[in-house]
Amino acid sequence: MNLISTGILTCFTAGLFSLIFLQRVKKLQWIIFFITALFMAAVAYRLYGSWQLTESYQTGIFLLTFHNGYFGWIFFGMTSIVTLLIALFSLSYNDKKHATAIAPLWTMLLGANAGIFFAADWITFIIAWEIMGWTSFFIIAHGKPKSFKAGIYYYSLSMIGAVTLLAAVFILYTATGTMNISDSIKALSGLWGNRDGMIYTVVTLFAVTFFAKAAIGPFYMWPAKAHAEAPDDFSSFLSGIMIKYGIFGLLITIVPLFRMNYSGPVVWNIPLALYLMGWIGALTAVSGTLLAVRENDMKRLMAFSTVSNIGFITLALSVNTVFGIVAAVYHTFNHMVFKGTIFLSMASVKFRTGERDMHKLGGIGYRMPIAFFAFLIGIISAAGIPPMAGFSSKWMIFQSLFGEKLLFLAIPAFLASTGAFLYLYRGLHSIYLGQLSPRFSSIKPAPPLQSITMILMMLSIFVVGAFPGIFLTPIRGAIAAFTGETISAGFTTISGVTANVNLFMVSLTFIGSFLLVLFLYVVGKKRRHVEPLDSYMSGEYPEDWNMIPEQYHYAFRFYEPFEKMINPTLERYSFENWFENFIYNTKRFSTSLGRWLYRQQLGAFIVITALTLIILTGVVW
Amino acid sequence: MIYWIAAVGIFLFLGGITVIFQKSIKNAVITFGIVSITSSLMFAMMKAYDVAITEASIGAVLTTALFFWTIKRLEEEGYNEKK
Amino acid sequence: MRRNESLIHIAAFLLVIGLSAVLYAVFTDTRPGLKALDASLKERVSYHYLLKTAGNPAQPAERKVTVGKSGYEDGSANIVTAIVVDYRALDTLGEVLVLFAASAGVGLLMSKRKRKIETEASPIVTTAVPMIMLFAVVVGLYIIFHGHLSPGGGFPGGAIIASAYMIQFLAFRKKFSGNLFKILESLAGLGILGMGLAGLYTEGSFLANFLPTGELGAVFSAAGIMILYALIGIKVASELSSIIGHFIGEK
Amino acid sequence: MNNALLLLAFPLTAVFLIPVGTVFYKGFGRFLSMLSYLAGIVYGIYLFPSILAGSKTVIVGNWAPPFGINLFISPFSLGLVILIFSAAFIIMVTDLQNKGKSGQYYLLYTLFVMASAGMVLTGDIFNLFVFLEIGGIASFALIAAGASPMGSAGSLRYLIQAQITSLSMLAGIILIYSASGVLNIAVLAQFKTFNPAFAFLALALLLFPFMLESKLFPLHTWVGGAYLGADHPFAASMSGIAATAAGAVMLRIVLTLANPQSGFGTAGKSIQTMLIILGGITVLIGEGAAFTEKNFKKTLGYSSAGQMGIIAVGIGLATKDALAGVLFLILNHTAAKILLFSVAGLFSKVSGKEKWADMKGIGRIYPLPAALFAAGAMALFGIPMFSGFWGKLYVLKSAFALGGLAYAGAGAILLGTIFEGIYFMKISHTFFEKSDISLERKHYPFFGIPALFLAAVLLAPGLFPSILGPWVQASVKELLNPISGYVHIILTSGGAM
Repeated sequence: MNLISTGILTCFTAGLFSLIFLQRVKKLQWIIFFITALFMAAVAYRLYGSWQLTESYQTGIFLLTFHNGYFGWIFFGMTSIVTLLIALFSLSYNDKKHATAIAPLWTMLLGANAGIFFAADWITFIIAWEIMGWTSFFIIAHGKPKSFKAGIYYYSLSMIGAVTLLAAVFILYTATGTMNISDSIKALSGLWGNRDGMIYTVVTLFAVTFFAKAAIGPFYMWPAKAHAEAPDDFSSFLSGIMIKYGIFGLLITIVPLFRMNYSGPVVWNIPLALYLMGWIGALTAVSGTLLAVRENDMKRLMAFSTVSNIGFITLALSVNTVFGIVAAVYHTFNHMVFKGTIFLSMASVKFRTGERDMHKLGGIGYRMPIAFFAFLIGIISAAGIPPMAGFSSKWMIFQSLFGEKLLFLAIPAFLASTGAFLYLYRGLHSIYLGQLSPRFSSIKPAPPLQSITMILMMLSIFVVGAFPGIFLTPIRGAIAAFTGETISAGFTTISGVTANVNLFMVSLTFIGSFLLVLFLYVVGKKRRHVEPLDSYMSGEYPEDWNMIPEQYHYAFRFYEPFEKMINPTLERYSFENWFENFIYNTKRFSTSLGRWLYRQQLGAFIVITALTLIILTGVVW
Repeated sequence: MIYWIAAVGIFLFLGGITVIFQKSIKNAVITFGIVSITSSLMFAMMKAYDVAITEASIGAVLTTALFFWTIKRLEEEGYNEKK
Repeated sequence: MRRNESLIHIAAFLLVIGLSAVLYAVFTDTRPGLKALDASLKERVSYHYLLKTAGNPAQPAERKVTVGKSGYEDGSANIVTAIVVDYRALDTLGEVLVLFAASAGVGLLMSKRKRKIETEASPIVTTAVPMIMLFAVVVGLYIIFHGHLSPGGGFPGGAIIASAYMIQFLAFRKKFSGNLFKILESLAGLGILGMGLAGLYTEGSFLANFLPTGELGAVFSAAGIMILYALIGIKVASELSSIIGHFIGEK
Repeated sequence: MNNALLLLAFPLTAVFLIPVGTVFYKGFGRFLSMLSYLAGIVYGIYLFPSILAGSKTVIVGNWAPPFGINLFISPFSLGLVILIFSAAFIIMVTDLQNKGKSGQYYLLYTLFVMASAGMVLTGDIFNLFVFLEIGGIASFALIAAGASPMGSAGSLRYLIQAQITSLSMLAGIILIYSASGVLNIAVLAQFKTFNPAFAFLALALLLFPFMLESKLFPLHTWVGGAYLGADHPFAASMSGIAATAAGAVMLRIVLTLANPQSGFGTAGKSIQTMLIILGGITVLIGEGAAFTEKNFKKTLGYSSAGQMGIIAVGIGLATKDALAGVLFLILNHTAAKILLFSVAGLFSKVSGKEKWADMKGIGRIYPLPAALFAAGAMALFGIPMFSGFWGKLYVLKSAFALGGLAYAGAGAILLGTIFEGIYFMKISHTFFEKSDISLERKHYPFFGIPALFLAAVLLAPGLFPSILGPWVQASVKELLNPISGYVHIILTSGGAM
């Protein structure tokens, strides 16, 4: 049975069906989406173990091949579980008031998702990649002018990525003569020492594609726009899953390429190009953190947090050891879960309040406890604090850096990791703690389905935190199939370079201390509640000073001194400005080109002169 | 004969240039008609009699007349070449 | 135009230099191979046309020759007509269509309107015009029907008839009836097409000359060519007249 | 009476009957022209299987090739003629909702279609010129007849430039005749060697009008004005039919005359280089100009220039893969552009606006046309599942395999694709944007059915590229081996088919 292609086809058919026939019944579209997600999860379950499964289709031009690879399956399995949970959430999120028409496209996107992970040849990969690009563009833009701006920004980068991917694939194909992904990379690595220039070209092109998708390095800007403006439930898919396609791409192209037959320059035992990538990752992590700290919009904040985490993952990939790769993949999955949880929790808050700016919120935790706990667990995991899952993967990343003695790279990583506390706490405090705004004093808790989703997500973070083997066992198997080596890790323990850690014990310790603090809090004295805007104003009205009362909210410019410190630097070295200038200049050039061409009188002369020149060149040459 | 042809050819060339540099459109059209009838002569001298007949009837008569009607219609529409 | 005048002059100057350079380069290129003017007279297709041996001797055409020396084409005495209406008849059909398109384009674009300026023609004109007209029509018909013998044919003859019509129109200001010309054009066009299809039906090739050729040089020879040229003449005359009518406008 | 010349005779009959018929019944022109296209399609399809088995030559006037004119019916030319007739038919169907066009419009339109088909079929360079002139004259009138007041300005500009290039073609024909004494492509292709400089001059002069039709740099400056002026159906025809025919002629000239095995082969390399360079520049300029353009028709026109640039690069590469890609792209471009122009025409009609930016939210009232627009746009810039993807893939594959200058061409194509993707997505999304537009929803059955058919045409080869396989393979084989195929058939089969 052709399980993979059946799954993919089901997604597309279901998507098209609901796009065409179910325009009027939005609810049914979401139900179909959920069922498809469920089906894909079932497919993932059925595919486990059959690692030799290959399905190919002759289109008459190229052979389209799907292969159930180890890594592909792990990514697919993870994404389909998280997708299923998000789909469950969406089911209740898209009620009459919040409905968007994105369900059919999202259903198709699930097919592209499977296609990317199961593609065994480049053409299949490109097809899935392009479909992923345009469906996600329409989802992000979803008919709102502001979202559209973010969407077109995203899609521009996506197009650049798609185009470099095409170029890379064809250069690769010309050099190696095969379209099979793993074969072509293997064949390319055989050319180290002979055609280094060509290989570096391919690597650069791949890097642009996957960096653009994963928001690494110069492409750090798009998540802040796209994640923020996308539909709230989709933001969590975008941040949790879609951004990982870039990581997956790096994992199947650049990383193996530098592991096989590499004979070029080396820095600290790492190939020079990977070392550079490591620095790009580290700087991405730092800048993501710094940018997140400045944000007042909760979705933008978390988008920058995603950028920072992706920077970590890139850093780990660039270490070029098995331990590093495992750490990267592990952190990828952890990030998928905790960032999904955080975004779902924020979506829940926005579902009830309709606000995204943090200074307008506050104290929501008293009204929406489950969302609060989901966010709390999520950020604990994100900050890398035990006993949550994020701790173990961050620990592994640092271990992998120490193992190769990459202290210079570890310093920015530490900086970013510590800085994460700043913005994560800001998010928690501004949204869920502090005083409850009178506007939201009567909001209801999250609807049951949303609550259930968040509870499931929380549980998984807990469980993985205590038993990392749930993730690590399949990853170890995959890495063994991938590189021939593996790392030593048990079900609850991980053996690093400098230390071993039993995460179950760590978890127990932390839960114990948490319970202790909780006991003290409950026993201790209660605090008095103050209204948030009940501030001392010396008889002045803020309006007289062109201010709004909200500017006196404690969450407004939470870290103002810090912002003042980092703003000049960030504004000077901003790739965003660079991109915008570039686009502005392109448009100007294009407009002037059009004007120039439209000059009535000169047309004939331009034509004759140009023709003469062409002939002259051709004839004389 | 070749000298006659050359002479007529030079006349044609000069006439063509005159057409381009005429300031008034009507004058240009008249000059064009003259060039046309001369080229008809040229064709006849080169023993292409049928082309000569065609050129005389279409190039010299019909085209010139059509040009004038066009100018007339333009003037009826308010076009004035002095402007 | 004024604004860019100097620029245009410079461009034109450069253009002349460029074209001269091209011609110089092409004509002085010493690399081997044929160049412009390299085909000697005997190599040209027109040589075979002139000798009327257009059935390639190495590979004779399938056409039957009814009169004259065997192996030679014996249609019209006028070689140009033979080329225009026989050897390259499809091109001629195309040229007719170009004129047809021009006439239809004029009809499409020239809105019907009344003439604003009216002046009566003088008696001299009104008296002379019918005579000139008659003369012109006769000349036109002669040119059309002697197309296969002497220089001329459908195109010039039709143009002359059209100019006769034009003179008449100028002098008498008759009402312009577009439909008559339309129908004439169509019928002539259909006739040409019918001739082509008849050739296709009888000889197996579109526009093939299927009628007897008669004796070379006789007035009634090359029947197919005569008919085609007559049709072309009608068509050209009516098309040009209709263009003129559109330009002059309605009364 | 199995003669492929009937393909041209059907529209000709219509052309000659229309003036008579219109006198009696006003809608006769539309009806008859559509009937003639339909007859052409049916007859073409009827001929197709036998032609696929072996190409044939058709002799006009019973004169063998060097003396008379011949048409060449091959899978390539017949396929494109069927494509041209189908395009014309579909454009007419989508235009059925617009009443009140005069008989002359349809007459000229049918002449234009006939000339395009003739250009593809003919085997004689002077005959090619004649067909070009017919098409050109018809185009001037049809552009000027557009509803827009800019029509005459655009038409004038097109007229001047087209006349310059057609004069250049005439000069090229004269040069070739003076050097060789023949005008037949097949005879010229196996002629003695020509001097390289002369060969380049002659071929370039021959190619210029077709470069103009396909909007290649520097002959694209008429695009804005002409597209602005023409009405939507004719704008669609300019990029769907004229560009297709021009592409076919360029393929024929570059691959048959300028083939390394033939007499003009001495200039073959430089002609191909010229096409790659000009095509690459065209992609950049066309897509760049479309990027900021707000007028709907002009945007689509500039995008058409970009697409033809890709096709020109493909022709310049002249490999098996590149040519297959070119064929895919020609089909894709024709179908997609007709679809896009028909949507544009519908939206301008219902909203009364000319700029796409003013059509916010119209897709929420007309979801099917807007969705089809998105599909057509994605087919144009090469999203998988549409035939444009395979075309672009083929051309790129070949370009990267060749290396050298071809890299520059590939780079231009890729860069152009980025621009194209961005502005087409912008337009597609604009239709679905939330806005306070309020239009009464009317039903246009004559829009929906052909548009859906076009979408199917775009989708079918995208999903199953093998359905085009036999045609593409036969055409590429024919184009790449002109001496053993094209020339051999024409020079040996002598008589009528």
